[in-house]
Amino acid sequence: MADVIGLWIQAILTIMITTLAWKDTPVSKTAEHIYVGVVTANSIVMAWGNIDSIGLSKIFAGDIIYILPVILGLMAYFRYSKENFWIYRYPIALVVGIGVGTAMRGLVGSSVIDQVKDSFWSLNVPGDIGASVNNLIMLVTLVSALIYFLFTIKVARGPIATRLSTFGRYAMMASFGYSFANTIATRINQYAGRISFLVLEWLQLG
Amino acid sequence: MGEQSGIGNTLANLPTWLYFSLIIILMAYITLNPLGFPIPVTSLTIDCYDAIDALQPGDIILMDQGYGAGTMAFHEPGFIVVFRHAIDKGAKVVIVSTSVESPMLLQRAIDKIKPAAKGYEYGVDWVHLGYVAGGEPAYASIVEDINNLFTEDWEQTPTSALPLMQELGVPTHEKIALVYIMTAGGDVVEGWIRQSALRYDLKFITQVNEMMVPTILPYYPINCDGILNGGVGAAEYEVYSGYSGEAVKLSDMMTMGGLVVLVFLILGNIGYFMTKGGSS
Amino acid sequence: MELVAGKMLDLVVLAGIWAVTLFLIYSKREIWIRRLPALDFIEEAVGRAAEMGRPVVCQGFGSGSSGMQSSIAPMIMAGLAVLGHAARICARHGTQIVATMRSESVVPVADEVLRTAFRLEGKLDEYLANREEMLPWLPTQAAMVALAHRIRPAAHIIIGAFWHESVQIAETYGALGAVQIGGTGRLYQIPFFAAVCDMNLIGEEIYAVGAYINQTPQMLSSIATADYFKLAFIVFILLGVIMATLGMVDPLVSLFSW
Amino acid sequence: MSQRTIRRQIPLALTFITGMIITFDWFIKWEPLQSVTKTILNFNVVMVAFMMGFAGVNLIMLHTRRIKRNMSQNKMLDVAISVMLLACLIGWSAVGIFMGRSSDTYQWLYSNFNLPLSSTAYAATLFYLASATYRVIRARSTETIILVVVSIITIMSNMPMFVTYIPALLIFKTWIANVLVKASYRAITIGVGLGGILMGVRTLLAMETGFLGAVEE
Repeated sequence: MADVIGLWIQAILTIMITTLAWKDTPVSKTAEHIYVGVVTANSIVMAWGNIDSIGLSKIFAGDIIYILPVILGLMAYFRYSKENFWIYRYPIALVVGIGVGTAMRGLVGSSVIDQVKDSFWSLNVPGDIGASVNNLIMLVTLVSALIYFLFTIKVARGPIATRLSTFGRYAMMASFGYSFANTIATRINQYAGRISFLVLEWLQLG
Repeated sequence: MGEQSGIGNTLANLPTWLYFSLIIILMAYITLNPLGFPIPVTSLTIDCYDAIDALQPGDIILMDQGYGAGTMAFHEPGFIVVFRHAIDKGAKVVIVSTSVESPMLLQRAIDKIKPAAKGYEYGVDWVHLGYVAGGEPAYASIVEDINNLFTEDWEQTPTSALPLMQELGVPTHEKIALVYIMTAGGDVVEGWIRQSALRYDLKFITQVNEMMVPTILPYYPINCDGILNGGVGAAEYEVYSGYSGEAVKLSDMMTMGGLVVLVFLILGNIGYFMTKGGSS
Repeated sequence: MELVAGKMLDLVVLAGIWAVTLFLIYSKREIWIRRLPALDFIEEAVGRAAEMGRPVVCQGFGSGSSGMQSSIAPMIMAGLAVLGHAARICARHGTQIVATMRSESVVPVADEVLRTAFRLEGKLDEYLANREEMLPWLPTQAAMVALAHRIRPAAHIIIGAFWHESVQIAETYGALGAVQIGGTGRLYQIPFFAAVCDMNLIGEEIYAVGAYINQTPQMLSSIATADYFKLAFIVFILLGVIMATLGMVDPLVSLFSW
Repeated sequence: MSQRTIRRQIPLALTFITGMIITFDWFIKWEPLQSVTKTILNFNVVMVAFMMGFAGVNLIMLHTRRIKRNMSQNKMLDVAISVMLLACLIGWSAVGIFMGRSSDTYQWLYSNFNLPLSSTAYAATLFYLASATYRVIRARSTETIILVVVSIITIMSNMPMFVTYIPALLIFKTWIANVLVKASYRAITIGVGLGGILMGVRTLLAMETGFLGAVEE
């Protein structure tokens, strides 16, 4: 019984929220508000799981130092206080510091050094003219797109550099075309999942 | 020119309800009557297949089952087919989640994979650790020392009671043979690439939304050994590995939906050129 | 205590970036930055709106709960710089400008930006009288779409940080015939802006536009530092390609694996 | 210590110190540094988990305000919708926390409410995207012509139907991905990477202080 009720709830909510694409009506508004409520609740439940298993249970197991993040986490709620707002700055300062440190240390290697290292393409691949031509195209594209993103260097505004950077922009537009087509594929796939639910599981036409 | 621009106007201003209904009706029709065209397999998918195929019995895969309900339609088939392949290779699987919705979606997928039927025992051959907050710093912590981070699994069994977790030990990255990330968030893949593939040279494959593939391509093949291109990639994997699944069905629906979008994109532009010709 | 092998060049580059940034900021030298064509386009679009007597909408600063207090703050600042620029032109022509914020934390900052813009044009009273109308806080997509249908803007400037909502917003304004200028630093949304906007700013360009308008030394120094390093990498790539073509790239590869 | 020190300078110093510890952990192998980093990284998980509660508090504040306003204007439908949102928020959280997230009740609630809503709300963007391809995307300049042509060919090459009859599509798709897209996105990646590092430098040097919130001291 619970399964059948569940199936109908699922189907009705799916249709209700789809109408959002057509027009903002009380029906779609209701669905949207339920959505916001339950999604937020779910993330609170998951967050509680982390506080419980990584914070509290370690304290009870004798790892007393984990009382620190719990206190800091509670301090974060001073964000809603007008007078003692500054207390919130301690936990957020730590979270920002940790996040920035973790990202910055890896960015140098992954986004910069390794990218450059992988770009030493040979323009003379023995016995494979196609590969050589492709490497040349990649080189021109990469360099011209990099030149396109130079903003404070006057040399990069010379006639050749300007032409290259225009080419760079065109190459990026072609890539965006590819990416845009892929976006359409993603969205259709997502909706296809819903349609196959409605047709196969709810209406059981298959 | 007047008549021409009239047609142009009509073409450019067909009602959207017609367009939307066409998409829905044709996709629903295709669900019941699949087209069944052969699916070509691209090299990105073959690289993912090879990475799994190279695993030895007893090797450990770290999986981030980081998809939410929004992208479940195509991430779940990908997860299922890779998991099945891993079981056949005898590899052990450690599952964590970096999206708040994903732990709730795991049971659905496990019901379809049925690891127990292949003699895969929970706790010994695979574990599910659930959601972990905190983003990139948390990934760094996982590959560094997973037992220091998690004290219990999703069902709240202490990790000390799970043999697979004991096997992982310190430092964790030395025991991991492959990292497989499923996600719809760009920062997630790049964060994992930096903390695992770049830092410890771990083998790394990922399944992302089709739209994210271009942003991951620069990392391939230096730090990323294979990319499953969303639903398209999952379907290719199913075809290439021979495990039948839902992604192939999805690919037919995508063809139909894509066809409608394509026709309307072209119609809209023809209409635009005809009216522009009329006005100038 | 020992250094990790294979990460030496990373350390050198990271230290170099710190050093160059600090030098540029504290030496207070003037930094030239080029004017991007998008700025001219914004002026044109706002001028067109003035001719047609229809408003300009400038929107999308922050999303949901993330605003000034998260890592997207620089994108929001860039968007606000453009808002200030557009608001001055609007004030001059007497065109109505509407700035909508998604994140509540951005509203006071945007208020300051608009106030300054109108004061510089000597029309502060006009702004204060219409403040409620010009700076609504619209947290939902539905509210932004409703706004578009109500005021039917002639120009729509959408620069900042966006998630998948950008699809809906840009589609609505584009279909209503507004000239659109879009830009974001979030990579996944750029292709979409490139497709639907009449002029788009790709990634870092939004910071460059912001720095050009505001001339803040920190931002200018950052952009200049990035430029120097990009130029150095272009040189290394060209060198590497020449050496690879001659079949002697190994020393360079081992430098980059140092 | 002055108020300014406690309220502003110490937090900024904490950001700098934690950022530096974690950065150096990448380059230096040193036992004490490693164990400090490990602990800090785990602290982060707990603190971020606490901060995920903000979304709930914000919703409660926003909707109690809305309920009051709409009550006075007699918009009962809007009041009902807000009340329902709060009921869902509190009900779901209570079930998840007290009965347990892996309990059957929570699993039932999740699969029948969260799952359809979450997946459809995301998927429904298809219609805006579709509408945009028809009504907004126009080949009006060289740039957009390139974009539209490439996307038409890529859409076709993503469909097995077209690839069966025109095998060249697949070659084109592979070529554009491995040559054009890879090279141009590499330029963007380098730029974004440098931008991210510089953003980090500015944050650690207390030049980006937006995260501290309110402007006044």
